[in-house]
Amino acid sequence: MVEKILDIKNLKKYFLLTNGQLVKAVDGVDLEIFEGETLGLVGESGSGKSTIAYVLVGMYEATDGDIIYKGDNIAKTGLRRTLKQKGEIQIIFQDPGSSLNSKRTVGKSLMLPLQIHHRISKSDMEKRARELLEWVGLPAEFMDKYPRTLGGGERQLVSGARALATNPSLMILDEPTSALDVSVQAKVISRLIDLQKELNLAYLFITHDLSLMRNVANRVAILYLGRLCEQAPTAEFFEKPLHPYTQMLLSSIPVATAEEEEMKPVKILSTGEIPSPVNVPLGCAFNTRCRDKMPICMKERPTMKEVSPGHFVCCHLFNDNTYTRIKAAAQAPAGELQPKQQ
Amino acid sequence: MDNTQKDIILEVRDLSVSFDVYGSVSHVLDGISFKVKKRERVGLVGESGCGKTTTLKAVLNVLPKNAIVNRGEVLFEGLNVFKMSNAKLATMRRTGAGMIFQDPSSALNPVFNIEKQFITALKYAKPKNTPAQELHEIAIDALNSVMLPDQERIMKSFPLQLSGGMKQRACIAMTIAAGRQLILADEPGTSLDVTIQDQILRLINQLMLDKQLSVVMVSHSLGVIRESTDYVNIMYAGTIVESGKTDDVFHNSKHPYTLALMSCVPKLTGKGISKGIPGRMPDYMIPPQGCRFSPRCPYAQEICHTQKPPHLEISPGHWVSCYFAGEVT
Amino acid sequence: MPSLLMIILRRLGWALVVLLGLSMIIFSLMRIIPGDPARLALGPTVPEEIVEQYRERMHYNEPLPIQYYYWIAGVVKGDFGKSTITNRPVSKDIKEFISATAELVIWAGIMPIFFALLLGVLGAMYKNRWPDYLIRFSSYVIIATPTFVWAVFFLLIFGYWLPILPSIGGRLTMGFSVPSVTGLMILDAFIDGQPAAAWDAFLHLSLPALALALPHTMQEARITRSYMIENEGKDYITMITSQGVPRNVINRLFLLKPSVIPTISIMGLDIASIFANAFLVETIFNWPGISRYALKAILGKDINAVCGVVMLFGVIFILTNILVDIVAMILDPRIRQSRSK
Amino acid sequence: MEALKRNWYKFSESKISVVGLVLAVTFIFLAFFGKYLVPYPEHIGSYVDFTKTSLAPSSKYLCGTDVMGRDIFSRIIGSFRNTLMMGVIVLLISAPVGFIVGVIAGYHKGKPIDTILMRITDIFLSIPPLILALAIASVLEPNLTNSMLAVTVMWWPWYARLSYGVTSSLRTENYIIYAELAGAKLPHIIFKEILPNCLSAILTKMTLDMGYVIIMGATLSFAGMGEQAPKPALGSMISSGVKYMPAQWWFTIFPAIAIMLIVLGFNLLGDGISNMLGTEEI
Repeated sequence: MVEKILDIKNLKKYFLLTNGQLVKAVDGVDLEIFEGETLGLVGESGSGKSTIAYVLVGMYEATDGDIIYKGDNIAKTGLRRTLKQKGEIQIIFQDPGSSLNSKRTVGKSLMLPLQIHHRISKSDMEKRARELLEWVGLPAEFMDKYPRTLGGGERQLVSGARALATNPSLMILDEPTSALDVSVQAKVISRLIDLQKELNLAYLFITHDLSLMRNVANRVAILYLGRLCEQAPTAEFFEKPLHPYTQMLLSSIPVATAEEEEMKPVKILSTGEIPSPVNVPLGCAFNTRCRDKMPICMKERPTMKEVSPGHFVCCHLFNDNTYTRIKAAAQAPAGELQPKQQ
Repeated sequence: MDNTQKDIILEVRDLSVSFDVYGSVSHVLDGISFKVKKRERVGLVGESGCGKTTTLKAVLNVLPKNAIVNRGEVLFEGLNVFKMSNAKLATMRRTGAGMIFQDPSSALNPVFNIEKQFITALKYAKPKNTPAQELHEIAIDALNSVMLPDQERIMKSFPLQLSGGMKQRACIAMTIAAGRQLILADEPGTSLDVTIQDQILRLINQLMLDKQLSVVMVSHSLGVIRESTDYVNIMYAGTIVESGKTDDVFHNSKHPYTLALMSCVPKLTGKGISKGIPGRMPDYMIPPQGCRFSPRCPYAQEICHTQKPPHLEISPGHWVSCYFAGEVT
Repeated sequence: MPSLLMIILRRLGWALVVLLGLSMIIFSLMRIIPGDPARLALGPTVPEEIVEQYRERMHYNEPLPIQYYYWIAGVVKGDFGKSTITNRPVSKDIKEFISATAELVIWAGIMPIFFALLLGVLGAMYKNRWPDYLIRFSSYVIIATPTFVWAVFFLLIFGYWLPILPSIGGRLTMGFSVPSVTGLMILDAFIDGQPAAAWDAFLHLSLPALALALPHTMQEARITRSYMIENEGKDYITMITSQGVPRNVINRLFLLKPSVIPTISIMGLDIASIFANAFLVETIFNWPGISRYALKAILGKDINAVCGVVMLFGVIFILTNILVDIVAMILDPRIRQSRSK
Repeated sequence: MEALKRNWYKFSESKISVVGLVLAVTFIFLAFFGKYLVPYPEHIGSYVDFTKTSLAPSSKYLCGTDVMGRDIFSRIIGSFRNTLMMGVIVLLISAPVGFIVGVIAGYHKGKPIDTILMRITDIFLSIPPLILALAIASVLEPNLTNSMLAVTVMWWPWYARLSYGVTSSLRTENYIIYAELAGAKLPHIIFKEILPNCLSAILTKMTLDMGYVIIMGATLSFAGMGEQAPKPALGSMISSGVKYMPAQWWFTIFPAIAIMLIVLGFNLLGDGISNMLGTEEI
C-alpha cells in the first residue's frame, strides 16, 4: 500500500495588492501526492503553479484550505513550521543563476542546511557534503568552486544536493530545467529520476513543458488561472485529454518528430490572451478562450467530475463516469489553419 | 545559374566573427555559410551560446561594438552588407530585411509609446514627403495584419501596458510594415507562453504566405524549427554541422551532434529521455582545433581533433560536416 | 490621470512627516547648545529680571516637548520667532534673502542642465575619442576641486589679473537702482526697462554662478554619459538601428530620453543642495543670499534663524524631490507604474 | 591568476585609473611617512621665523613660505595625515552604520520597520549636509574630531540608501529564500548571504566618497570649523591666504592644488574600481 504523504484540500492563496486589487493566485485546488511518485503540475504564466510550491515550502501562508502533511496541517504555518517539517519538504528553484549565492563556495552552500538541521562536527559536515555531491553525480572538487564557474545544469544539481541534505521525503521541483538547454536538461532530469528511485522521493514537478511531463510524471494536473482543469494518470492524460484548455495546450506544443504530431489529438488552434489573474473571468476561468463555451460557462464555476477512475475534469461539458461530451466539438474557423509544411 | 542567383535573397559565406572580451578574443562564429531563397523559411537551430543571434545581427550589420568580423561576407540581394555604403545599408535595413527579437519587452523602448517608435521607423522607410496621416494608416494596417485589435489604443500604449504576446505582435508589425522581404526571427516565441508562442509562430507563417516573405527562423527548440521551416541549419559552437531540407535533417540525421540533440528532446510519445551529451560547450577563447564537437563526440577519431571537417553533400541537398557522416547512427 | 494626483498627495503626506522629524532634530540640536537661550538672545548687559520675563514669555523654562509645541505652533503660522542678529522676524529675513539665492540657483542649477546633457551626449557619441577624453579629463579635474577653491580662483583671475568681471561682490554696481518685482535682479531690470542694469546684474552673477555650477554640471554630464553608454547595448537600440533609423536620431531621441531619466533625480538633489551649500560662495562674493545668512546665524548661535532657515531648506529639498519625481513619472511610464503600486 | 589579469585589464582599461591609483597611493604614503621626508618638519607646528616671511616659491622653499616664515610645502605634506584620517574615520563609521540600517530596512521591505528606518534616513537626507555639519560643528567645539563627527552624521544615510537598494533587490534571490526556508537565522542571512553581495558596491562607493569627504572636511576647515591653528589644514590654509591675494598667491594656490590632486586621485581610483567590479556609478 503506497502511503499518501501530502493531501491538499481546497487550497486558496490570495494576494492583496497595495492598490486594493485582490489577486486570487490559487483558488481552490485539491491535490494528493503519494510516496515515491511524481505528480506533474502544468500551467502557463499566471496559473499559480509557483504559488502552490511556495505555500507548500512555507514561503507563503495559505489564505484558506488544508495541507495535510503526514498527519499535520501545515497550510498556515508559513515559516513557523517545525525544523523537521522544513527539512521534509524541500525545493529546487527555477533560476540556476539565483539559487546559489555567487559569493559562497558550493561547499559552504551545501553545509548551511547540514549546520541547521543536523548539528554535526565540521569534518562530518564536509564529509556529508561530498557525499551529497556524489549523489547528484558531481565530483568532490566542486566543494571549493564558486557558482559562477559552474554551468546551469551543474548549479541545478548542486541545488538538488543542497535540498537532499535534510533527508526530505517530498521535493518540489519548480521548473528546474526550464532555463537550461535540452542536452543539459536531459542530464539533470535523468539524474533526478535516478535519485527518486534510490531514495524513494516524492516529486511535485512543476513545468510548462508537457513533452517533458510525459516522460517524468506518474500523474499530471493542469492549472489555469489558479484552478485545476484536469488531472489524470500520465498515459491516460495524453491519450484522452478532455478539457478544452488541455487540448489547446497539447496542440500548441511544437514537436520534433512526425510520430508525435500524430499524438496531438485534435487540432484546436490557440486563440486569445491569458487574462490577468487580477481579473479572472466569472464562471469558468477559461471561458474567454474556449471554443465550446456554453451560456452556463459564463455564470457558473464548473466542479470537478471524475470521468473514469483517477481522471478528473473541471468542465461543464462532462459528467461523472463518462467520457461523452454534452455538446459536440465546434469546427475550427476556416481559413485560419496553420500552413502545414509540405 | 543566373536564375537561381536571382532567386536567392540572402547568402552568408564563410562568416567568422569574434568578440573582444576584456582584452581576450572570443572566437564565436567560425565559417558560417547558408543561403535563403525567396519565399523560403530557413531555420538556424542550436543551443544557447552557439552563435545564432550573432549570425542574425551580422546580417543586418548591427553587431555589438566589441565584435570583429574576421572573414566572410553577408550578401543581401547580391551586395555585401559589410562593404555597403551607409545609404545602401540604411535602405536595406529600412525596406529589405528586418529582425524580430527574442524578448519583445526589451526590444521596445520603455519610455516611448508604440506610435512614436513605429512612426519614426516608418518615416525613414517611406519616401521623404509621405504625409503623417499616411504613415499612421500604414502603421494601423500593419497592426491590423498581425491581428491586434483596437489599434489606435495600441499605438498610444507604452510597452509595459501590453502583454508579451501583444508586444511581440507589435514588433512583427513594425518589421513587416515597410514592405521588408526578409524577416529574421530570433526566437520569436521563446519568452512567451506555449499557447501564445503557437499564435505568434502561426502568425509569422501566415504573413509569410500572404506577403511572400522569406524568413530566417532562429530557435533552440527543435520542435519550433521542424514545424515552421523548410530548410534547416543545425549549429554547434559557432559552426554549422548539418544542413538540408527540414524533413531530411530531422528524420535522417547524420551528424553525431544532431543525433545526440534529437535524443535529448523529451518526446510526447513518452519513451524516456537520454542521459544528455557529456561535457560542455567549448570555451570560445580556446576553441578546439578541428571539429568543434570533437571533444564531446563519441565517434571522434584523431583527424577530428586536428582538422576541421568539410561541409559535404552526402545526399542531394543534405550537407554534413563530419568525417564519419555515413557511419554514425 | 487620477492616480498621478493620488501619488502626489501621498508624497506630500510623507513630506509632512519628514518635515516634522526634521524640525524635531533641529529643535533639539539647537536647544542643547550650552548656555541660556534667553541670555544669548538678549545679550550679557540686560538685567536678570528682564531675562526672566523674556524666558517666561518664550516658554524657555518649560520642559523641552512643551517648548517644541509652542515653537512648532508658531512655525505652522509662519512665525519662526525673532532673529537675534538682525533683530527682525526670521520670516522677514528669509523673504529678503531668498530671492538673491533663488536667482543664483536659476543660473547655477537650472541653466547648466542643458550643458550637462550636451556634454554627456557628446562624450557618449565620441566615446574613447578626443572629445570624450577632453570632457572626461576636464570633468575629473573640475569635480575634484571644491567649490570654494573655484571661487578663490575666479577672484584671483577675474578680480586681479583679468579684471573684466566685477569681483567686489554684491548684485549690482552702485548707481543702478532696480525696483524689486520678482526679486530676480536681471528680470526686474528688464521689467523696469534698464538693459544696462540687467547686464550689470548678469556680470555680478556670473562668477558666483559659475563657481557653483561647475562641479555638479560636470558630474551630471558624466552620469548622463555613462547611462547613454549603458543603454547603447540594449535590445531596443539594436532594434531601432536595425529598422534603419539614422544614428543621430537614435542618439538624440531613443537613447537620450531613457538615459536622462535616471539623472533627473540627481539633478533635483543638486538644485536643492545649491540653496544650502552656496554659503561659502555667497560669503566670498559678498552675495546677499539666504545661505550666507544661515552661516552668520550658525556662527552667531542665532537659534530662531537657524531653525527657520534649516526648515526652509528642508521644505525646498522635499518639494524639489517631489517635483523631480513628478517629472520622472511624466517621462517614464515604468516609474509611473511602480509608484502607483 | 586569470581573474587577476582580467580585473587589472578592466581596471586599467581607462589608463587614467592608473594615474588615480598612483596619486592615491602617494597621498597615503605621504600621510604616513611625510613627516620624516619633508625638508622642514618643524614648520608643521607652531614655528616662527620672521626673517623668512612670505617668500615666493624657490628651489629652497618649493611652495614659498607663509606669513610666519614657515615652508608651505612642508605644511601641506604635514596636513595629509589629518586629511586622510578625516576620510578614513568618517567612512569607516558611516559605511557600517548605513549598511546595518539599510540592510535591516531592505530585508523587511514593506513592513513597518522598513518605513520607520527609511523615513529617518530621509529626514537626515533632507537636511542640507553642509548646514547640518556646520550646525553640529558650531554647537560643539570647533576641532577635527567634531568636524569628523559632523560629517559622519550626514554621511551614513547614503550608505543606508545604497544597502537598502541592493538588499531589496537581493531579497527575492532564491538563495536568500532558501536560507530562510532552511531555517537560517537573521545574522547569518545578513552577514553571510547579503553582505558579501553588497561589499563591492560599498567598497566602490567608499573609494569614490573618500574624495568627497575630503572636500567636505576642507570646506568645514575653510569655514573655520576644522583643525585649529597652528596645526596645518588645507582648508584653513586657503582661507587664511585669501586676504593676501593676489600678491602672495602661493599661500592659496598650492594647498588648493593639493586638495585637487588628492580628490582627483581617489575619484579616478574609484572609477577604476567600479569598472573592475562592474558596479554602476551611484
